[in-house]
Amino acid sequence: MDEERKCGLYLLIIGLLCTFGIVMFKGMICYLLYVIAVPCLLYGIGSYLIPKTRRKNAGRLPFRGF
Amino acid sequence: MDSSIINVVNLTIHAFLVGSLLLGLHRKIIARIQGRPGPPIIQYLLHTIKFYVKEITFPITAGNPLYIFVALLDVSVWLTALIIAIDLKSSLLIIIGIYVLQKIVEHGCGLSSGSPYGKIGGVRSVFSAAAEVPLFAVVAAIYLTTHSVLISDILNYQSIHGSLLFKMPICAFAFFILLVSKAPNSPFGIVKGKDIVSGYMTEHYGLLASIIYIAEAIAYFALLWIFIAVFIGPWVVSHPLITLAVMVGLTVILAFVNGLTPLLAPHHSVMLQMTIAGLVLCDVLYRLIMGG
Amino acid sequence: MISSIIGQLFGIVPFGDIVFGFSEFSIIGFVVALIFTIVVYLTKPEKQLEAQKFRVEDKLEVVSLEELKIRRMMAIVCGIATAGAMLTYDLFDYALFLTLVGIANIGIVSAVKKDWVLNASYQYGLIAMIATLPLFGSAGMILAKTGTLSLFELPKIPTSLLFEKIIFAAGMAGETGIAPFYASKAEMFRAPGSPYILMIHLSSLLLIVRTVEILLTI
Amino acid sequence: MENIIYSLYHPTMIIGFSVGILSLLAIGFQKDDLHALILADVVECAMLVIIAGVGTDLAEALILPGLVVSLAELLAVSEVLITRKHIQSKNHDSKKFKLFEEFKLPLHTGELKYDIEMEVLKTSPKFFAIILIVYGAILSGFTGGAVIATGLLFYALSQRVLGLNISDDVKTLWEGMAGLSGVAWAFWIFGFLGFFLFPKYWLVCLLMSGLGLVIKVGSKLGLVGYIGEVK
Repeated sequence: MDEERKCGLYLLIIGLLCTFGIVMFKGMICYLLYVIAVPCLLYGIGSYLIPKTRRKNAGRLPFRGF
Repeated sequence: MDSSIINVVNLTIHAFLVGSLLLGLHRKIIARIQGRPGPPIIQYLLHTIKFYVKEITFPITAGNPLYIFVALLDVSVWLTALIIAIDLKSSLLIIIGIYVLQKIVEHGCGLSSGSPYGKIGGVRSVFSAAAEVPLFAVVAAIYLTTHSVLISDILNYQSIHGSLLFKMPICAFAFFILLVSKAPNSPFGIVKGKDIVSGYMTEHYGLLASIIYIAEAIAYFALLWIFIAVFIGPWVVSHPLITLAVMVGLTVILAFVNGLTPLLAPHHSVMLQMTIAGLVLCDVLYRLIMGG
Repeated sequence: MISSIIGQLFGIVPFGDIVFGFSEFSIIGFVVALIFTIVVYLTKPEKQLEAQKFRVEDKLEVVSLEELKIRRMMAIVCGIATAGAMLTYDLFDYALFLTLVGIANIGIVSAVKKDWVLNASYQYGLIAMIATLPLFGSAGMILAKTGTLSLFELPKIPTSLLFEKIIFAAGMAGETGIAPFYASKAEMFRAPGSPYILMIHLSSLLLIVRTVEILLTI
Repeated sequence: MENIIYSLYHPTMIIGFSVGILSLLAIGFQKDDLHALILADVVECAMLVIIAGVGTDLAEALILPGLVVSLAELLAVSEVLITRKHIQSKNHDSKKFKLFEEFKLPLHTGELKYDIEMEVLKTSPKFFAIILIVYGAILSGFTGGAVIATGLLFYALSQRVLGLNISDDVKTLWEGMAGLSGVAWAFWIFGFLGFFLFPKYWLVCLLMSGLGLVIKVGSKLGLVGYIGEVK
């Protein structure tokens, strides 16, 4: 598993836990969990939709001489 | 589960769609001003969806997990703004805090990638923060007039005394400058100027760029809503269709302003914003001395 | 009175003299500062690509381990001080936290072995030292005028504190290095090591917002 | 009692702020880094003055944290200054100047930089030293001892800068005086005790303790100048 998907997995777990929390709790804490859950789920789901990188030198910035 | 959360989910999707379409409209109008046909209005939405399924790799120069975290923070920040402003109608001061966090996101995005262009974008975002944050002296003037900074209280005040736009034109102008700064292609947009490729977003591509696009659509909607609610009045925000119409009108104005002005040099931009902030401060002092 | 500015007040935690209060505003600030502190602790510093004079290639700059450790510690101190400043409801305490953040900001960049960065942090340090006079001075004058420093008691006292407020704002501007004093701090942001530099920026911006809240309250 | 505190409040404020503003002016004129740092510390002292103007127990409790914070800031900034100077000195390999370098004689440095053959360099240290010692003897007591020691130090240091050794006669005399200082110490103690035991003879006791103290302090402090000579 490459690093992008590993991060995605962690964030997906956090996002799902927060979603679970939103269902369980009531009041202010729901808003807080919602704010955390949405971006985590966005990245977590997205990281499994994106294709594997086809670059030769992954991670190298396309800059002069580097 | 709280039923209010369902409202918030509705609101988020609404904000994202409306914000994306307005940004598309903004781009279209600028293209027409420049004599081009321009992309379709849904282009911004298409961009967001297209980038969402594009590959990413972490640059080896990047500082992880800050590199991902700032992009996600951008979404969190503007979701918080939506909840605080539109759903809870709470303190305007928290909105300032959120706007300040937006600056942190720009700075962090730029610096965490290690790219020289991103670094310049990040440093410029620090510059512009120094000038844009004083613009929030507006809040002090509002407090002196309405004796509260809670958005619900401000709406109540306006329903009794009429809209604040005519009572404090200087403050409305200063807040409008904030809107101009946040809109794309703006004269104050030194952070994302084309002279530094894409500024802070240079190294955030693919999925991360898509997430930032989502956040910006929500941000555009939230800022327009706050401007309308604080300065125009409760009768506009009470009905979604009227709100939408006023937002379209504001977008047209913003597009004309941004389409007809060149990008300022960083120090000119900062100086101009500081001058306007100075005007607001004079206004605040005047209100203080005259006893609000 | 207070709740018209900071939203709902949830509770007060008195530690003897030092009173911590939890409101909508302070909780958001506290959580943000804490989350950033954790992220800064986890993040490794980025490697910067620097353009060079008279050369075609870019130079890759790597932060060494010993430089990293002390800076990370100072960044964490800065984060904790910021979180504390968000919660405290005592004016003098707040001023102390402000100064602590200033010291931590100097500490974050002082380990960088670059001439211009050190020069900028030295200039900033001078401004921060000078700014303690208006900051603590106005706190002292408010104490002399009203007899209390508690932010819950101050709004109830019907005395005009305009002069003290202006001095306090000037002290805050110097300590956090915003617009008029900005020239002293700008070069600090070019130092390598983004998470720590981010902490400088975050702490000063959060403190500005908190100061606005305090000045509106009292 | 309270009236005093009330009446002192406004003068204290004025003094605090004027000290602050004056040192800011001074920083404006003074471009040297170290001087700017010291003057900034003066501003912090003015801050303490203003807090002290409150004049209650709480003010005392506030001064201590204020002092600690300002000291921490001073330490941090001076550390930054030191690191910067260190880096600069590594970069430029700048020339270091020693004290009185331009007055050094060729027999000391080995090269004749300035053509100096001044009578006054040899005679004036002795003259100054004698004047200081005589004046110190007249003053007597602790202050007199310090003045004598200054004279001796001045003599020893200037001899060393000139590259000359102190003559053996003077050294012997010096050691004798240092030996005497133990006796002088006893004189001082007895004179001090005599104050309480025989109040009638106070003048004798005063002279005795003054004389004892002047010899003790003068000889002991003067020994500092002698350190470099010991092989």
